[in-house]
Amino acid sequence: MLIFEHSKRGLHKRDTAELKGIPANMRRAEPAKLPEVSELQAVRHFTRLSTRNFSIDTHFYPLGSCTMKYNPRVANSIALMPEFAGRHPLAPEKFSQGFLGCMYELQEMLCEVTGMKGFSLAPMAGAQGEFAGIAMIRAYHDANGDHERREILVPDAAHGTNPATATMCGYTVKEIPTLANGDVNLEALEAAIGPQTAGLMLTNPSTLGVFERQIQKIAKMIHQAGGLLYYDGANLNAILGKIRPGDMGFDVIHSNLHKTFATPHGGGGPGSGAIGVSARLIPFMPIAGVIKDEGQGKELYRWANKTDYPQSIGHLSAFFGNPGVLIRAYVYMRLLGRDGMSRVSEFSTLNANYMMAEMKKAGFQAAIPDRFASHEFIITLKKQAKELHVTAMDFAKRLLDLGYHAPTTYFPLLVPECLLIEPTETESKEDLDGFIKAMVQIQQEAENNPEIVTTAPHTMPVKRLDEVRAAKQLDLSWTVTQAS
Amino acid sequence: MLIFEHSKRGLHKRDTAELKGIPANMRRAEPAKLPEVSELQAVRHFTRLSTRNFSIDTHFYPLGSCTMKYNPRVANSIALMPEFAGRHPLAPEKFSQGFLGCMYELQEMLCEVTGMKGFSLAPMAGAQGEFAGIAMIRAYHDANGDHERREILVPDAAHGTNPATATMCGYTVKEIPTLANGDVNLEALEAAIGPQTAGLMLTNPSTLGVFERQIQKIAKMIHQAGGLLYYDGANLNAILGKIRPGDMGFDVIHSNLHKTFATPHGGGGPGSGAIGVSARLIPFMPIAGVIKDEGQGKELYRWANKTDYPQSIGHLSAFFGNPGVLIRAYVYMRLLGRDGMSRVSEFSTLNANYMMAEMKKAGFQAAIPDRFASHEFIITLKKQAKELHVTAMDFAKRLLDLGYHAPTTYFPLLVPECLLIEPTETESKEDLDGFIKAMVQIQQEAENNPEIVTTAPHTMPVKRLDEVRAAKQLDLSWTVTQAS
Amino acid sequence: MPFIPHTENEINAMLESIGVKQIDDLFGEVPKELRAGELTKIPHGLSEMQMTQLMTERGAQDGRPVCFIGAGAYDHYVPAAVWQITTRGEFYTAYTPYQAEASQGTLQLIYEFQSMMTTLTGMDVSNASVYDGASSLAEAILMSVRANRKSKSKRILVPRNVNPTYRSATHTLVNGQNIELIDVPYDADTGCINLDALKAFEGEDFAAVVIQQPNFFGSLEDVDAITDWAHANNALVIGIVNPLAMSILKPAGQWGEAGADIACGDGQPLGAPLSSGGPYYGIMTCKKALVRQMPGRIVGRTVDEDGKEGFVLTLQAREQHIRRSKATSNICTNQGLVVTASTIHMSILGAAGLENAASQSHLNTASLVEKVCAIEGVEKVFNSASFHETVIKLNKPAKAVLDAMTNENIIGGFDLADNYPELGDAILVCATEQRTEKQIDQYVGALTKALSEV
Amino acid sequence: MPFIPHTENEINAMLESIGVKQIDDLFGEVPKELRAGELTKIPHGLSEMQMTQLMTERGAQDGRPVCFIGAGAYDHYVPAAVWQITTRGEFYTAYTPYQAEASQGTLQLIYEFQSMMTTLTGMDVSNASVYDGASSLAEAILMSVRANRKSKSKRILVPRNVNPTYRSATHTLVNGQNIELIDVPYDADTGCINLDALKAFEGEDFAAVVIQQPNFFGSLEDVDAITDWAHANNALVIGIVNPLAMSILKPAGQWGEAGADIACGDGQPLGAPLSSGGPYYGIMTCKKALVRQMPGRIVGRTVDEDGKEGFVLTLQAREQHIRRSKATSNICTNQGLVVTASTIHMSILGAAGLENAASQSHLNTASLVEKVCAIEGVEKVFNSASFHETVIKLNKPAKAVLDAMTNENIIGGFDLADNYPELGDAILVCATEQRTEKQIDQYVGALTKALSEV
Ligand SMILES: Cc1ncc(COP(=O)(O)O)c(C=O)c1O
Ligand SMILES: Cc1ncc(COP(=O)(O)O)c(C=O)c1O
Repeated sequence: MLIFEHSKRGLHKRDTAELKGIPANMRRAEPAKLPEVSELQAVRHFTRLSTRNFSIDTHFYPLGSCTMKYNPRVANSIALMPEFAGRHPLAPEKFSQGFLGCMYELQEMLCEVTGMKGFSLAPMAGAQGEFAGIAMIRAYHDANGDHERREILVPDAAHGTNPATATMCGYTVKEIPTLANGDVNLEALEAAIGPQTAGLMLTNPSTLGVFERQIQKIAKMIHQAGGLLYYDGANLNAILGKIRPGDMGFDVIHSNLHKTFATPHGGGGPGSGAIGVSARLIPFMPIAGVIKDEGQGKELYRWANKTDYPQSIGHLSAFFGNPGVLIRAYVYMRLLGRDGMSRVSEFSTLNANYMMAEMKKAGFQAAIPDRFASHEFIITLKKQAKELHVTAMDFAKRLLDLGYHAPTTYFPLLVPECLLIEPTETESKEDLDGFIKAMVQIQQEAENNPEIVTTAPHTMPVKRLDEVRAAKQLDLSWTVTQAS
Repeated sequence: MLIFEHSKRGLHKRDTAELKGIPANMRRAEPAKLPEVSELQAVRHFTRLSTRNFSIDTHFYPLGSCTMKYNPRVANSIALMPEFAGRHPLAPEKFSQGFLGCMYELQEMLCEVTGMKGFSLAPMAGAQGEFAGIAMIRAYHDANGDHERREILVPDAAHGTNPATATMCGYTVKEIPTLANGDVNLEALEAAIGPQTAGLMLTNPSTLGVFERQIQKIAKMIHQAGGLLYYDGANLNAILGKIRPGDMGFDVIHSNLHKTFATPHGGGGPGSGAIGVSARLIPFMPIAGVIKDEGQGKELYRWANKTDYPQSIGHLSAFFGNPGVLIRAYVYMRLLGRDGMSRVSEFSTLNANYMMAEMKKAGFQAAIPDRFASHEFIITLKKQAKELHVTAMDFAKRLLDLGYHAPTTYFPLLVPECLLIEPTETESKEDLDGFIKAMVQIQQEAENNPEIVTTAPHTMPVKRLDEVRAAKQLDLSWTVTQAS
Repeated sequence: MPFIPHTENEINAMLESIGVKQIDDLFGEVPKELRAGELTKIPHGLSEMQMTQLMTERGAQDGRPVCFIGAGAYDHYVPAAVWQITTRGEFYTAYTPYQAEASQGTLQLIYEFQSMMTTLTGMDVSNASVYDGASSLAEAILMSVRANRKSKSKRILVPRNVNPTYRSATHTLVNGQNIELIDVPYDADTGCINLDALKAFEGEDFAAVVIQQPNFFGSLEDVDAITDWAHANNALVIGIVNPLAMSILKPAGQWGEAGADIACGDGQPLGAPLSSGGPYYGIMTCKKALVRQMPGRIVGRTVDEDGKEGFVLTLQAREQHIRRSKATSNICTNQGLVVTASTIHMSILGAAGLENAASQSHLNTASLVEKVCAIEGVEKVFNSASFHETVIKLNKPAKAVLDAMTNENIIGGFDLADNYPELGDAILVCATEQRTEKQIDQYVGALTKALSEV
Repeated sequence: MPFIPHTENEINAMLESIGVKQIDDLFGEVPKELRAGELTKIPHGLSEMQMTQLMTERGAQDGRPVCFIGAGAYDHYVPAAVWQITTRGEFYTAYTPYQAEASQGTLQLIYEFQSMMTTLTGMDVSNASVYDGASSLAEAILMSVRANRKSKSKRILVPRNVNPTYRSATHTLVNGQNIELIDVPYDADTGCINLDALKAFEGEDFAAVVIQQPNFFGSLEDVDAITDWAHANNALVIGIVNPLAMSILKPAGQWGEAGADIACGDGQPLGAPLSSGGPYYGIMTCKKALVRQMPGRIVGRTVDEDGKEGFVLTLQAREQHIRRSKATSNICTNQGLVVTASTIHMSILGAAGLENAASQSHLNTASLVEKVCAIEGVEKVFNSASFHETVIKLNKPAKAVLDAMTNENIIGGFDLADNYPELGDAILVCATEQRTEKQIDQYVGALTKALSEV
């Protein structure tokens, strides 16, 4: 039932103060048709709705490329402390030193752990980080009078946001094929590079779940051609504290703080796509970053402005990104501390490789069977699809019945019938084993009783939904049909 | 799965500081066998467990005599504000004026809405309020040298805590029968009263869901015999703001703040059984109450002590009752305000009478069909039990399947096969109608397909549980069988 | 390391299963020279208790000043239930609802959100949010360029009284696609756009005209006239609205003869704490005809195999994970959690609750302005109708006055000097429904004192 | 009236169904003269926003002083997850689990709680809580009188170093049943009970001996010797324990040859905020043989009709709703929510976490005591081993010194004058693991200053 269907016209009393000075023709003629319910009805409705979700707090959620790890509760309680939650973005510095100090330290820690020279917390998600990064690459070339570089190279394994971002920045996109072993096809890359090359966007480890071994060579090739290297940090969890994008030769990176640094995904967001840059890109950084002024024996933190970064690509948002997310990431990093960083990548890698090993033993086919996985790995079910007519999507839906959120399906696009599985370091062996057991059970069902798999899920609030109808007979909002 | 079954020995690192000065023979030899789990495992375990509960926030919960109404969320957030949650009970007055001011005002508001002359917030639940009240009655008689009064009268409809309390205070209990119309049998009462009578404990409206119309006569009878009148305020919701126990002639009352004033029941508690007294019992009040000292143009709040109430029955708890509950009740009362009080009793009464009317129309038999209900009413299913072999308990279990918490069953003891239904004022007509519809459905099932009712519930995490086994083969705690 | 649940025994068993000796072997493919050393600039880990102590200290350092700034972020009351439910694990720690059957909670909530946004703005459809108000404007502009069938222009008229950071962020975001933002001056007396200013642009080709209602100065635009003018000149109309104001002002869908084509803005006033500027969320609503040009996630209602109602992400062919370089936008992660809070907020308050908050804020600002304008040397700058935010002018340097007011624990307003030097010592003030009469009087006292001291 | 969900139309329909004209008719049976007038002493209702403002002000009035008192309530750190999960509606707003099938969450949790309490105290069985530490002592005493088969006495030996309000509350609670609490003096040097003091009682008949470990002064009793003495004299042993201390101290079930018979105490140190003294909860654990004498709810594990494991309230025949005047106690509502928090708290911390908190608190208090005893005129009172709480003596009036320390925002200790006048200007101090070195030094500074000024 929709909240609107609980609504009773006339329940809420209006207690509207006089709208002094607002002419009648600028006013609303009829009240908005928001629901009229009691507080209990609202609380009960949304509490019940919430239970119709899978989440980290309730389920193992091995969604590849999404790093669904535990979101520490203390980060939430700190972000919601009245001093932080109630702070106006334009509050004077006098009322901001505590908050800005945290942000400054966050920048510093991100520099250290990524090997970059400067960091901006402004981007509000990974895709906006990509935008900022590519916009800086463009600003850099423009500043060098290098206007002919109109192309961004993107491996075909890349996340959809990469090509979409390049387009948004006014670039054309050239896709680079990937080898069966997961590495970039260097010959194809060589052939694609030219004076038109503005840069390359790369995820490493790639979305195929393997480390790009030729990264140093690739970096050299791009740099020699005058291009810059962009690191899509969605997979930073795989290398955190062990390998630094800056050391690999990247010029600009984004880090999905909502993944690697454990801020909650909230059913869709918010995120933070903080970006780090090498020295040559510092002048182009977006506004705003936090600057520490020292003097008279006192430190003073303040937001950077246009004069600090005269060649800045400018603002990305109305204020300063998503500080509520940044506070959570800051808390997480301080809890982990120096030594905790590399434990993240170690244990996420251990978990992924253990799962891959066990699943291979159980007869599943890994997409790249002969290499170590990074923090995630791919299973391809093309055999099952062909022989048993049970697809990756069927496996995914059946997993829901067995109490596990499905891995990412059909991504990356180049592996047929794939499941991209990312357990993360915060999951226990017990849960990994449970998931593998569920997969084995589904395999047996697929062999003996395929219908139970192909018609799954059976235990969710709804069965498979008619997506075609959804797109054709658009029903995107409730409209009053009848007043009560 | 128990949290212990997720435990892995060796997971938690010990970081124990030296136990300077504690001799070895006083120390623990082996660590306590608490579970060793990660924070995520704990969060996930208890989040999942929580969803195996019905609650006000998820379900209509018409548990008679328990007043399961909406617990405003703001009361919780205020009680958990660091200034209140972090306040030490023994904090000096200087750091306590804000808190004590609230408590003082709470006492005053409770006096006003009940018509009593003094109020103590000390008792930690209804039963402790009863204890305090009966102890004060005893102290009063003792102070008058009236040592022969050794008996407390209790109507047979009373809640079990009433006779249990009287026993705890060293009294013997005499039960008074109730008439079929719900009123106390005055002749029996007359016969029971004597020089041995210390007092009478009464709930009004009674647990039968009707108002005791002869209350003034009863009060006179008891008082004339030298006894005192105790009001069990569990049903205060029925008369809040409209009728005051003090005006009915009661000498001492308790109010279940966790019922009438909407503090959460928390799966078992905590509560508050604040007690109000008439003037003659003030000297006997328990410690502690809050006193306002005025002087030098300044108000100063402080806890009362022994010298304020020299004849006090003494402390009831280590500190001052359950302030975290009291804050919530205070918030609730201030939100309702003067006019809101009587709306509580009006709408809880409206809801109960509407349900009773509709259920009677649907063919159900009310225990007291010819009178108005108070905020609750009783349905008796003795006909169904006899003719269809479907009991009140079967109806109750089947309701769970249909998404409604069962009403109170088999209480009060004098009505056979009864359901005591208390909807409270915060439930909407929509939910009342839904409940009635469910009852009608069950009635039809009982007629046509009784097994579905007698074997209910079918959709809960477990079916009916073996209570006999539970009591015979006691399994009251987990013990390590095997280390992992 | 409380977030890693492995015992030594388990680690060994896992390594054995993989067939390696130690975890480090798993990184064997990584060139040695790429291995990081110790991260000396990262402090050692803190316990949760130490972290809480540290942040309590940092918070105390900033205090809780009384805030009289709006300028795009408003200090409205949020009922306690909102965030208590929003932060339930099932909402808080779920991903984007890719597996619809296991995400009906979030999906239905978004559908309800979309419904609320459309009734509030008077538009036909809404998406599930973009990042914030500024990004919603940028996306709306990109959308208008794609959608306007009558004009191939990439030029957009953007009044100078539109929020200045919205304008600059939009510039950053659309600039790569050669879209040109053209300033429209505001009237010096009213702070609003008048038709004369627009007439200067007649005959030229524009994809869209932007209108902010109320505008950055808090003044109310003649939205009907501007909308009709834009449509007459083949431009689409993009309304930037304050969604709380929409509860009492004419909704964007009803502006002029045909209504705005796209309404965007920041959802912050509907349940998001100020939180130093975010997370908020960007509202995106439009006419039905434009839905396929809209970026971001959209939820649709449909049925399952048994014909039972359910909800799914729909029209995904617009999105980057399907369309890649041809997507309507690169947005992927949005501001879901704040949308959740906002939906609960609107459900608890209802239209009446929003109207009450809006009108009380308006009244409080009016009362503040009346009181401060009684002070010698303080005056209102514009004579137009306004909603809950107003520009006042001081006869002393604004920066110094605002500085002095901080000594009274008051944030006195937003200094307009950087963005509107032509206004002189002008500040933008706002008193939401949370400001008490006492606080307003404290403001008046603090301003009086500051003016006398500076 | 946001908590009443009725529209006018619905009210009318409902009245019509009942067959009355107005709501007031439903109160027709109530004698007119009993109808209340206007409740003029109750202020008019506030909005949630106003209420929040009011309580924010009241809270600010009390501030957040640095606390060095224990005396039965300890300022330990509680992980953020604890109350975020505890206040989930399903735990927070459920009733006592009468309908087992719809309450498996709470029932399983209580079973887990009982398991944790028994391992912590070393006892066989636990109930689901009574009100608080004081009431747990009273109930334990009543229980011992019912349970002691070797003695028919109603006399109980209660040392003077047992928490004084526990003693006085217990007196209140058991007094009606003619139970007599007999003082046992403590040793002036150690603050503890020594066997000599007990020997004076030999030959008399007692139902039980109470031992608090650590005792109210923080000193550690020779629990083995006292337990054995009690058992040799046919008395049961009731241990009052600090459950956090149980993580490092010998558990009550292992005291002496046979162990304590009943262990009680206050659960506050395990996850309950200080909250001005409550809600906390009373621990009740005992030997298996005594379980049918135990008051309060008990959860048992059993199976359902399909043989599936499940949990129910059991042994209800002890309780008042069944046994009425013959029940083991009148307790009905207990402290369920705090038990919930405590169970989550112990699960997150584990034994190691509790040990860490206990040992760090002990270390902090030791450090504090060492530093203050270096001040001229300050000395330790007792020479016994102690746990995390200690009595110190001042050479100036304690009350005045503590008053002066409040000026430095410090709560300096609990003044023992009212309860132990024989100790002179003695105060009981405690520095939990939450007290930082800096705060301890501030204490030392404040005490030094106060002593010099008073
Ligand atoms: C590899 C990769 N790159 C980029 C992104 C985009 O990040 P965001 O969703 O925060 O915009 C994602 C997130 O899904 C990703 O997995
Ligand atoms: C009529 C009646 N009296 C007394 C009580 C006892 O109150 P408490 O459970 O708070 O001890 C109750 C609660 O169940 C009750 O319903």
